[in-house]
Amino acid sequence: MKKLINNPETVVEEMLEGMVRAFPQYVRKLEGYNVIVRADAPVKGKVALVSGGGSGHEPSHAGYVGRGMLDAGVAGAVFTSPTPDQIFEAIKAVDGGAGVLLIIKNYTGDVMNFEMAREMAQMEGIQVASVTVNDDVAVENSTYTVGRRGIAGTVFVHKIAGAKAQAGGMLEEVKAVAEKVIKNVRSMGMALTPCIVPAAGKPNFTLSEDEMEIGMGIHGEPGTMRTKLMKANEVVDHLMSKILADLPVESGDEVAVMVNGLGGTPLMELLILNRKASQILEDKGIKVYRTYVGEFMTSLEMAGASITLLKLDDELKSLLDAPADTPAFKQL
Amino acid sequence: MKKLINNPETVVEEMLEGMVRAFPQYVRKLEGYNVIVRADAPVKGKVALVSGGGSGHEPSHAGYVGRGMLDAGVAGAVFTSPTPDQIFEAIKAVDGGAGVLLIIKNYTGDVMNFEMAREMAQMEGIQVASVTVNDDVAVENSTYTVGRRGIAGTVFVHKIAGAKAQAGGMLEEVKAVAEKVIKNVRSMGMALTPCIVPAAGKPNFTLSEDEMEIGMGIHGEPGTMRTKLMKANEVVDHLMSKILADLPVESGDEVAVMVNGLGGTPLMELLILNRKASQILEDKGIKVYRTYVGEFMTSLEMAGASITLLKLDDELKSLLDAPADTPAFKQL
Amino acid sequence: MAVDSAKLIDIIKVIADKITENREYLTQLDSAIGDADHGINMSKGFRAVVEKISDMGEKDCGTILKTVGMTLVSTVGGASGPLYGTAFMRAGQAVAGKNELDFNDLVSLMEAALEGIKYRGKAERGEKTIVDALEPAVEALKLRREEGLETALRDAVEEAKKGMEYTKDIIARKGRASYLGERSLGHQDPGATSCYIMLEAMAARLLDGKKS
Amino acid sequence: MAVDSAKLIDIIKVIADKITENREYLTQLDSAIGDADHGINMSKGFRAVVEKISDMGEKDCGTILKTVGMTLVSTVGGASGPLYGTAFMRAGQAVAGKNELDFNDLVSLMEAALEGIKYRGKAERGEKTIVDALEPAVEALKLRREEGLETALRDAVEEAKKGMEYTKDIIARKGRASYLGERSLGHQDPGATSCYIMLEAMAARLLDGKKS
Ligand SMILES: Nc1ncnc2c1ncn2[C@@H]1O[C@H](COP(=O)(O)OP(=O)(O)O)[C@@H](O)[C@H]1O
Ligand SMILES: Nc1ncnc2c1ncn2[C@@H]1O[C@H](COP(=O)(O)OP(=O)(O)O)[C@@H](O)[C@H]1O
Ligand SMILES: [Mg+2]
Ligand SMILES: [Mg+2]
Ligand SMILES: [Mg+2]
Ligand SMILES: [Mg+2]
Repeated sequence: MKKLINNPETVVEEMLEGMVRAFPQYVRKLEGYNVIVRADAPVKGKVALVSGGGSGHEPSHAGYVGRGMLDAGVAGAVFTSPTPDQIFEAIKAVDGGAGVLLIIKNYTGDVMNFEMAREMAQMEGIQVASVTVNDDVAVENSTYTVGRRGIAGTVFVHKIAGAKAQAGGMLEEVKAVAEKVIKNVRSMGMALTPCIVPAAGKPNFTLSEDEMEIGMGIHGEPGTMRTKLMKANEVVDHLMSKILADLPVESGDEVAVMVNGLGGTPLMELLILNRKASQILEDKGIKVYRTYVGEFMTSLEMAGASITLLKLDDELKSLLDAPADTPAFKQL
Repeated sequence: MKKLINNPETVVEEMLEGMVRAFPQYVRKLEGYNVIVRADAPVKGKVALVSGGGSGHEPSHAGYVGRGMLDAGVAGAVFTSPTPDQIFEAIKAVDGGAGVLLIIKNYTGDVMNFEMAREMAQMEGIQVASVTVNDDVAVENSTYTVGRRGIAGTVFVHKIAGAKAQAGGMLEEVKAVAEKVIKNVRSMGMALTPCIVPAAGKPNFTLSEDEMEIGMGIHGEPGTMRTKLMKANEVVDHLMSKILADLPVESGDEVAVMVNGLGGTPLMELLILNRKASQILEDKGIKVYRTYVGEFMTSLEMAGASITLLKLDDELKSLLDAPADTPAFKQL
Repeated sequence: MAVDSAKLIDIIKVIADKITENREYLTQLDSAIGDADHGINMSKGFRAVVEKISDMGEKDCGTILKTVGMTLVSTVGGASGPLYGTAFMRAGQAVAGKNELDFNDLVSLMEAALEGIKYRGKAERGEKTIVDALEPAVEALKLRREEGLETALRDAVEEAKKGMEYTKDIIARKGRASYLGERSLGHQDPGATSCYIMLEAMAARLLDGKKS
Repeated sequence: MAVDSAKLIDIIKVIADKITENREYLTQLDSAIGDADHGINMSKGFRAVVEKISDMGEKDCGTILKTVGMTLVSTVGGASGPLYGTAFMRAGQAVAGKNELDFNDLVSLMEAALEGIKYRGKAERGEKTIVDALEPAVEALKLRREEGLETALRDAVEEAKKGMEYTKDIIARKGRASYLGERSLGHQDPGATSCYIMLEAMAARLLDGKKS
């Protein structure tokens, strides 16, 4: 295991300390908890946004704490949902009296832990709502299953709901726009290599030199198929066709695109993926309103990428355009 | 070779197309050249900044083209300096009548190609100045050698000289402040893994599972030593001691810190490195004015990192603080 | 049967020991259809539980069980933390204030635990989860209530075991394993397994000294 | 000797062939002490050169050489592009307007090429670069000028070879290899090697038909 770490047991704490030391103008840490909140939290009168999940997805989630996005990011152990007490502390620390929206990714553990935290907060009289992101079209959505996973599309929920809250939206309004994003966002990912959870010390699965996994989840959950290596254009074709089959967009519609690296893939390759994604959309007459290319929701050092499309309307466009100022996501 | 590409011969062109498709509000490409310029180039009356080098260092250099930083980024083949004709086209396209500053990293090839381009531009009556960045303390600087290499510290030159030009500085002033940055910036890097140049198809060197290379250059040039894997804190200790031995900073001084990932190292690890770097500075009474953690000057998918310190004075602080709006570097 | 606070603490410690013994086994089961952390998470949680309750001998049984639940909730994480945490907290509520538990209390607290897990996880039997081991056990306990502690308890453990083994034959519909669809077939569910291990440990301690 | 434009183009094509033949060899030398691209860059450049000059038979020799230089500059990149590019451009300037070159022109253009490389690269002899092959060759050419083309040229090639081999024994002070310091010892310089290869190809074509 080749990692720049000191001790697998303390990676999360040390990472959070490194973050607070890097960005004290943006964030602080709640003493005794793996919770990062806005330096100026709680912001009186503003709806507060709390997101979180397992660690290993950096810059998610604490990297999005700041003006125009999140009020708190809760960091669980690597790839493990944070516990309710941590989430509860986050809620208490950021509630500015206007209520708190929890942004949950659709994993059984995350859903249950956030739900318990919500119950705890409500017992203390804090107004709490929640939304669950499920953008990963790799997983079949049927009444028999727990539904799709939440992956990189979550970042658009942070951005847009964050802008709404920053603009003074009420809890119900912020929740409504978050749900609108969830309804209109779809993602799918793939991986060239596995990653190593520090505490495990070895990869959870293997891929040979000529194999890739399509539909990979962000914790190394299996995808929809394992295939021979494909060219970048074929990969994009495949991901985009699954996404476009599920998202009702047609010629004349406008979308935001996110090409997200999983940690080990260089920007050069992400840009090559974006070229093809953008060509496909152009051919279909779908207008790209904004594009984000970089690392937004990672899986440690996994090599691979995901593509996210968000169908826009005027409300979503103006909220997407709003400024944001956080350690990992800035928009002027 | 596991890469999300289509054809090793066309990676640079496809990447640049992907970039222009992603960020048309920021940049455009010069038809027929691998040159990215500001969408609104030339900016009349502003000193223009041109940087560039081999590709494979993304987001360097084209990612820094935009308001408050560069006017053009010239992209050579992977790890190969661009040719003078490309640089010359860039100069012509961005000159707004106030002259052009070339920002060169100190490699023989880069220096000569930029110099020839400068001669060509001067023959056409364009006012051109240049600075050469040599921040890499891994390489001995002596009268017998070509001097130190230019690595991640270059990004601070882009930022600060870019801010000076944006603020209306004259060519001589912009050059002077760029030289002040160069005088006060030091970097050093290390690698856990090699990287693969697409056209080569195999790594240029190997490191075994328990080895790392300290002092690595950004093209896989050898470092100062190959050692057994060290813990993150030991790595930082080593890099910082070399940097601090060369940079005249003392208690009470202020610095900017950049912890730069080489492409394959996840943000979690970079933050863990920053924790230690920040602790060391704190122990010495050196104040961290601003910190940047992320991927700024990469080596394809190489796992590893570099640390850069820039000693600040009031002028550098105010220019560092100035807003910037580019695809890869935004500051509000 | 009469379980006072000291004995309850004792039983919980035995459960903790068994979970720790099976740390690798549970993790290995989870690596086949999940994310390879069930044993790690559970043993971390029970280590914290043992520390928390060791000197709670003066407290009532309800408080002890609630403390177990809250500790699991705040240390285990993932899916099993809230599930087992809720189970123990509900169990504690069911016997709130009692300094001694009899057989009827055992049945009520087990019923409450099951309800807690089903409330929290929204799973039904047959979805390849903890419920597949726990529900048949609780049903057996109720069904055999008339036949006395020993028979009822042995039968409950037997049913839990059958339920656990049955998880091999079904497709996961809840939790992380559900992403695998058909590919989850043939693998035994880690959560059902940890549940069986806990029930068996409890029964063994309760029936200590009784002929088996 | 009398080299007209057609013959000059012919000589350059022979040089291009030799560089292409040695693509792997030059790259391999560069991988030991550089970045493993010298043969790749040079052959890419000469492929472009051949395309550019093939139908320049009507142009004067100076123009042809300048075109070679400009083409190398704009296709090779790295260090060798500007170096060899400048060399050919300067050589072209030295014989500007001439439709035929004699031995004296050859000496002048070689001198100009050497000056161009030294101006551009600021290297002196003994720093493990192209200069270590080129400078002794040019000196031999001048020294033996009185003895006629054949002797002078053979001697020049001989001196270039010695200079190239000498680069094994010295530490690099210029270019990428200089980062290696002591570790550059024992390795032959790729640029000195490509220079020798080019000189040898030129001499062979010029002396074609002469007994060796
Ligand atoms: N909705 C649910 N109801 C009951 N049990 C569940 C549910 N979802 C998951 N489980 C149980 O949780 C176990 C996995 O626990 P664990 O590995 O600790 O959590 P995670 O999946 O978050 O890593 C599964 O084997 C299953 O028995
Ligand atoms: N300053 C210099 N003067 C003369 N020749 C040089 C100089 N620097 C480098 N070279 C030559 O260039 C060769 C390397 O060329 P090449 O590999 O194409 O460029 P790069 O080092 O940019 O990859 C070296 O072997 C050396 O002979
Ligand atoms: Mg888990
Ligand atoms: Mg090179
Ligand atoms: Mg698990
Ligand atoms: Mg080279």
